[in-house]
Amino acid sequence: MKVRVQAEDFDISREIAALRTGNAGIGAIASFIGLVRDMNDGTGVSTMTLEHYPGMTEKALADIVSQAEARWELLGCTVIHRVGELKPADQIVLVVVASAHRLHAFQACEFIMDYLKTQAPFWKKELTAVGERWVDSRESDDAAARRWWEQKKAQQ
Amino acid sequence: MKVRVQAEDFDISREIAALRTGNAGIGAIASFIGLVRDMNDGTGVSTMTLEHYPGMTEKALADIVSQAEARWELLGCTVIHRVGELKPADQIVLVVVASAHRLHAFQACEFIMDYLKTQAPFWKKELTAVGERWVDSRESDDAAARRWWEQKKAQQ
Amino acid sequence: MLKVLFFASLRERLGVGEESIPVPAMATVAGLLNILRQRGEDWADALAEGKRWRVAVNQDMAQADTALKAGDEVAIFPPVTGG
Amino acid sequence: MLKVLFFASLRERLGVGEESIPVPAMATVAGLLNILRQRGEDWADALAEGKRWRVAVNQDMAQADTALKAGDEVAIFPPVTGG
Repeated sequence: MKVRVQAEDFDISREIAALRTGNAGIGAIASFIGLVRDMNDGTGVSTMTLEHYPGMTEKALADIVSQAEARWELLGCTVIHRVGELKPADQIVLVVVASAHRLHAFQACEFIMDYLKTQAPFWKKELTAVGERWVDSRESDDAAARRWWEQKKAQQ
Repeated sequence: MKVRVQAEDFDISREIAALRTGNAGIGAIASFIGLVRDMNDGTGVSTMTLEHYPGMTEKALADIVSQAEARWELLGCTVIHRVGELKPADQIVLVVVASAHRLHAFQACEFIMDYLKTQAPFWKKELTAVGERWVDSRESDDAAARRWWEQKKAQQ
Repeated sequence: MLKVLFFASLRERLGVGEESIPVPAMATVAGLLNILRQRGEDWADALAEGKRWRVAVNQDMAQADTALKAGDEVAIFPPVTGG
Repeated sequence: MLKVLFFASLRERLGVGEESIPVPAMATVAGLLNILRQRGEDWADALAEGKRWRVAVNQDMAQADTALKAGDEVAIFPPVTGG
């Protein structure tokens, strides 16, 4: 497991290569990249600032990955989240999950993103033509995170 | 939409860069890489040969991507499948899906892989210590493809 | 004539990758399969009802009742295993 | 003493990022929030029941009845919006 919070950009090919090294049992790699969009809720965004809670962010991300590792058969996982000032089209977050089989890789990758979106202490502030605004959390993200909890409960 | 069947390897970073160029409305990129594993069903694999049906493969892949585009709001999609002789740890298939929102990107990426596994005319032959063998199709792949059809039916 | 293709394990087992076959009187996928099964035990067994093979006509997945006409490309193959 | 942190819109609205506060007599998250709400209208409003804020104690998500003791780090912030 590799969890990083950083201002620097990342490269998905390099991260996948690092994750795979020496493990030819990996048959499936699912990944996700989150990007800064130039529009949000109908307004143009010129700068996106990511604030975080140093210490807790790393801890929350490691906890989210541990939950995924307990739930699916994983052969490696990398999570990188950027902080600081970003521009439209910049990369924000990377999640890479390796497994022998694709269902595990896909499910764990989606689970990690859903939990990250609701449990990891990052906050986005957008600078738009009409001024600064903090991005509101979405009920759809809470619902997305909830379905994993409900799925687990249903299996017990 | 970009669909390619080729003997050459691919690079996920380069494919994502090509897909994103000039579209800052993309907020989410989900991707999948399938790899040759060094073991399958308990036997070591030394070479994997991918046979295909030239002409129909490209058509089937394009059709699968069109179905995904009709079903989710996508901002770009790339599918690359390799053919010929591969070794353990080699890349076999790449699917990259871009969307404004992550749920669409994840679902379309998983859908494309599930349909590709059951509808696109590729066949794997493994060379192992005990000889050559054609890989058997899996009921789990049929079931994975079926759930999308059932989900669609349930929504109608 | 039909252009008939065989792939993967079927191609290896039947020892043929491509051939030309006259359009059968019963001009459907089922009609073509009946004719092929009469070629001998190996063919009858490889293409037996209930065996796991698939047929595509002009590069689209087809069913037993899919119609055939002169010039069609018919492919017979095992369930796919790509990805 | 408790180390109390505020983040994002709450930090901006309350004008404070970090401060030291004595452990309240009612030594829970709820007890601390009661004390903060008495600081004035802005605090009472920002931290009102039913408002969308979250609390972490020692960097783990916490509830109203989570116990507090000297040396604990308590963070108060709006729902997260990373990713």
